[in-house]
Amino acid sequence: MTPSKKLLNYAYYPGCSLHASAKEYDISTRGVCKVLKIGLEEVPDWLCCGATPAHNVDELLSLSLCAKNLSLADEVEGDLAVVCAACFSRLKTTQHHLRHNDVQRKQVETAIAAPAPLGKKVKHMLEILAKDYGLDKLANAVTRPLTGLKVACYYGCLLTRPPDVPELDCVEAPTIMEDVLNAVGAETVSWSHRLECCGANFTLSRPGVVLQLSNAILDSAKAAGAECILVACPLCHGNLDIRQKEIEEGYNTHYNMPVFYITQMVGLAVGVPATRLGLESMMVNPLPLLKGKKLL
Amino acid sequence: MLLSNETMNIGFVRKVEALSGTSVRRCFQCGKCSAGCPMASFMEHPPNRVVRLLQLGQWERVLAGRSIWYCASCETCATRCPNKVNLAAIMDALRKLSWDADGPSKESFVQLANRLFIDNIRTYGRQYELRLGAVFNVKSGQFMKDLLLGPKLLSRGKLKMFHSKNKNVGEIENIFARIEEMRKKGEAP
Amino acid sequence: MHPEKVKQNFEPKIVAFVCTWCTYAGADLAGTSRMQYPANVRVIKFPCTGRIDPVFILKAFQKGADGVLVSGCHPGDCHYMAGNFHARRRFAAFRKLLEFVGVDLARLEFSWVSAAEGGKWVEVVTGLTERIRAIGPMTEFKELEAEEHWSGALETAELKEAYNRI
Amino acid sequence: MSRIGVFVCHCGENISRTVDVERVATEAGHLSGVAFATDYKYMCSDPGQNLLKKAVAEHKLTGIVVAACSPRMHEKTFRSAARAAGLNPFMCDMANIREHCSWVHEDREEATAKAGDIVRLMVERVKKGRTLEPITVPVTKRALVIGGGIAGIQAALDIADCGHQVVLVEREPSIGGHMAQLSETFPTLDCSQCIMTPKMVDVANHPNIKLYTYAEIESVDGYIGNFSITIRRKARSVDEDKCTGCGVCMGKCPQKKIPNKFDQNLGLRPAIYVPFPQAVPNTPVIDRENCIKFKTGKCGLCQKVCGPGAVDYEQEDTLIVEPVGAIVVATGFDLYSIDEKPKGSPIKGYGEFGHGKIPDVIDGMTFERLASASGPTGGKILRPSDGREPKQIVFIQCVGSRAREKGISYCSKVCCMYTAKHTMLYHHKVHDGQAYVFFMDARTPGKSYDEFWRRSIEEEEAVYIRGMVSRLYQKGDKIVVMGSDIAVGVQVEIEADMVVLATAVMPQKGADSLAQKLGISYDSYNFYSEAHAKLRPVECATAGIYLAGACQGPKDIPDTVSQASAAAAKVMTLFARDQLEREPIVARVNEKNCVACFYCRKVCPYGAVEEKEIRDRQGNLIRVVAYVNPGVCGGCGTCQASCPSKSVELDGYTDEQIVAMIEAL
Repeated sequence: MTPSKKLLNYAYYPGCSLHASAKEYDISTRGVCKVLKIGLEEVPDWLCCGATPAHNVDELLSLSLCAKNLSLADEVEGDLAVVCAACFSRLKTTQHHLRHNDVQRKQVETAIAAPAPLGKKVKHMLEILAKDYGLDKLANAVTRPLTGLKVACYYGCLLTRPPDVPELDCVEAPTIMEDVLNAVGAETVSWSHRLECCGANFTLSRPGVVLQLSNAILDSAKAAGAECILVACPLCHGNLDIRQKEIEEGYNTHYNMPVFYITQMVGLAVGVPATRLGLESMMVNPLPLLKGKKLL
Repeated sequence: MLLSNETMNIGFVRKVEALSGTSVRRCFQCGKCSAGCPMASFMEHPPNRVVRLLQLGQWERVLAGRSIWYCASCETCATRCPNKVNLAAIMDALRKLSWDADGPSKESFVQLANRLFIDNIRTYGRQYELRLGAVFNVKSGQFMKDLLLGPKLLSRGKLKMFHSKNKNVGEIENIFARIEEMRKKGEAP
Repeated sequence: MHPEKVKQNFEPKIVAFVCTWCTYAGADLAGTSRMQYPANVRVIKFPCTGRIDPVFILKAFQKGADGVLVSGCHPGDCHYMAGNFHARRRFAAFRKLLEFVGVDLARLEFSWVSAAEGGKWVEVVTGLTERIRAIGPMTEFKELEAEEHWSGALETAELKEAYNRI
Repeated sequence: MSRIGVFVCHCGENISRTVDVERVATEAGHLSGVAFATDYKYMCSDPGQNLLKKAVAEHKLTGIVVAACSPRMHEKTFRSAARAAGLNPFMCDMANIREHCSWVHEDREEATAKAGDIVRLMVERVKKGRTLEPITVPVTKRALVIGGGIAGIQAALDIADCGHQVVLVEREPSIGGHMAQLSETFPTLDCSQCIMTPKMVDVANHPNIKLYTYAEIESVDGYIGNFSITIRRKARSVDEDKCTGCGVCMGKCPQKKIPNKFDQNLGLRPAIYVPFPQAVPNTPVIDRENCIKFKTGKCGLCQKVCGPGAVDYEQEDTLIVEPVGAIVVATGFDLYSIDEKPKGSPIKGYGEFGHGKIPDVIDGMTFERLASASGPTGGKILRPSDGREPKQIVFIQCVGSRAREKGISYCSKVCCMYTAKHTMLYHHKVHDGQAYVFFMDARTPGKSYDEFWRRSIEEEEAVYIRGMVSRLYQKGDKIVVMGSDIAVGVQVEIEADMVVLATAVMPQKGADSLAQKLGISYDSYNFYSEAHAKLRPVECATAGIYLAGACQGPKDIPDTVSQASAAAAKVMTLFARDQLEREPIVARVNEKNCVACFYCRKVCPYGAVEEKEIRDRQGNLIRVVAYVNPGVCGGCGTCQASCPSKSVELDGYTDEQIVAMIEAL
């Protein structure tokens, strides 16, 4: 199907994780967009955004890598759709710096040997669903409402920060995830740790830190009565899902709390076939919960 | 701590301010950054004290510690600062200065992980998570770390055994090279 | 509908000596707020608690009061700067005297009620009334009353003679 | 025999809903002394008041009890009605049967009984009431201002501009006070003398201001509207009328090595001197302690060179009496010193800071003189010890202030801001120098104040260190400052070239003895007490005396000027009338009974009690009794309750009235 026939068309930047540890995020994103008739065309030859390690020690490198990606994205029609919260934050921050800091812009232009790419609007998938596609339309597209499913929406750090950059939602009290989930019929719980850090990329270097911080998040979600957690970031997912068993062992507790990507849950509701949601890739098996709620 | 024009290295602080694009002097030590920092309990100097030491030009104390490497870059501090001090950017600047100088640090694991991550980008264009993990374990001497996790991830297709390089890896190398060039000429920090 | 009021066997008579600036105004506030309290209290207004002579308290007990309340401005808030401090000092000494002559000190209450404390006025009056109900009527001084007459007159013959001697 | 009228109000249904008003009126009618009793729907309405007036005439009533709402609501209304009916207004009282009865009780029987009791008590009170007439006091429309600093100058100018005569008394040879000593002022950094000297000249030229410098208050008599002030003009040894201010005498004086107090003893002056070039009046004074002529009898050079012949060695102190109606006290402040204090003194010095013996440890005012363009160094920051420019300068806040152990627990309010200013002035003058400030917390609640403080850090690069200094000591030509940075949690040591102490603001020396002359109260530090901390902040409890500036508590210039103008406004309010009229609720002494123990004077918060001499026809003193000045009495009645011989009575609340009420219980 050629993109031009669809109502909404985007350049798509999956990011490294979506081709590996977060492949279910990629699969389900494509699945949802297919059903909702949202056109996605992958940015050709995209490269790593640099993520936290790059800006941690080399801001110019971080900006240049993102600028290169934005430049590559210019070859594809439409706004730039990003699903990973870290990539989203980096790409948006880069645009912000290039717009507001002439010295940095010139350095970046030298590094990528091209004019600073500022034309594209960078959008997170949540934004596309809630604003571009629209909550009402999304609600109408639901074929299997997620009735009775109690979800803790977890934003983590980077989806809304730094305050003046992502422009996604209110930095301290965002509701965009809840809005989307409510539109597809799920019940969202009110809980305390929705913006706390999960330990992020310390998963490689200092996993102990991750266990402690992620345990606090799981504990809070459980205490609020959630049956599963919803995330929009591969790193959060890695820490909460992949390391959940380790956390349970380390803290002598039991959660068995499936961690879904936003597109998996929306996909389930709008009728993406279960085989196209990557549910089998999840470390904490979601099938008993979904079957129990008669959602499968 | 002897304070004098000589012992207070304000020149270094200026560098940090230039790199981070934020004022260190502006901080009035309310402590809100440390109050909300998820990593504060792992640091020997909590975030507010890092800024305070900078205000006094005591950067060696900061770089010698592990605090800057235990920052998760979650940006909670910068988001909530009542005085618009971008502490997350200050942390980035401090790490860069320490990184460039191969500065003393009590935290080498994080630096190692960062280095491997960036090397991966330079070599492959995209992250190669299996290699990243494996090389980290070898280099950090933790051969058994996450040993049980690997096969599970592999079986779920979450780790790729083989990784293909980007087609434009030459262009990527050029970006790295141009940045190095600019630095040699003193045109970039 | 209000619940049927239980009639007590003994309804004490309570006299409140209050200052006009704080406690009298506080009692007014209780009224404008339509708070409810026992009807046993009779208020006698003074400019300041500093004006209240301890003799008035004795006199009140003699004349049938079963309980006495003295209430003025909070320390530091006196309209006349320091009247309530003088009162406090005076009554601290007076309590000892009352105890000596055999008055149950539970019959006497000192409190600070400001013009903004309608609720506190109600609490103080209700608390004292209930306490006196429990203690029962004051009989000791009523017998004395028959014997003593304090006229308050200043121009008696004895006094006149004394003046002339000065 | 009393003929009391009782009027019971229904207040619509507010009272009659729970109180049987008719029964209350009927029962009141049977009370002894009651000549007429009735009830009415709305007593406060015009028909209600007319009913009252008519009844006074018809029944020849001598007193009235209106049983209605709280007297705080309508006492004025009914007393006016009583006056209109030809009664003395103080023979009208209210029985509060609404707020104190109908609104707070539900049981009709109980409420009615209570209302009856309240009415009975008030009837007894009115029966024993006396007619009272309003008290009038004449007002002398001249004001005395004590102190010629910015507070006194502002108050004097405001009152004088309003057309009233002002007598301004200043202890020093020139007006100007501490503000004239300052270099620049926060938060605008405008030059203090530039804004101060025009005002000083205005004072000197104002036709309504009589200026006495080098003068002190000897004694104060009288009361509000009628004070009589005795002023001691100290011998200046120079005739102010003859002197032209040419200054030749000062140039010729052979004794030129006297430390100048105005320059915090940094500069030197001759024995015949004006404290600073802009002095008002520009008339020299001879410092007799240091003058060779006065010490040895020889010299006399100044007299010889004085063209107009103004120098007068024979001049003596003179006493002048000035009648005034109001007094503004504006005696200002003095600075705490870290010097050793006498044993047993509640205020202690700072041994740990060297007791003032380290020459380059100076106070904030000394720094002001160093920074002042007209100061002893011409505006250069130089060390008093060797005249070198300090490259490392340390400022220490809260020296004396907020140090209970040292005897002062209050915050001096101005130091945070002036220290921030000092760091700026220092940075402007010594570009390669570094300023450090040790502080506990920065208190900057004023318009543009916090921004100013932040500027000293963010732009002028002062290093602020939260934490106090433990010790200062000399090491070679440096001063070692041992402090700590509590934010980092480490000890800090600085080898400073100069240390500036933000020492506490204290009341002027002798503030207590002046207060005793004036009969005003003061706190344990000798700051003068205002009548009410919130609602009467510029008035003394003693009527007719007002406060301006730092004599009442530490204040900066804007606050001082505001308070001075407020005090002036209070004086003008007083002067707006020819006579003072006030409610006649005042105490009266029965002279025959008074045993002159003067316990009443001890407890009177207004200083209204005076001594009165009783003399026989030949004028021989028989005895002394207490006298309550009705112009001053506030009417609290504390004297009456305290009087051992029961010889003082508060009108409106006599023992007779109160006992009658208690008897009627």
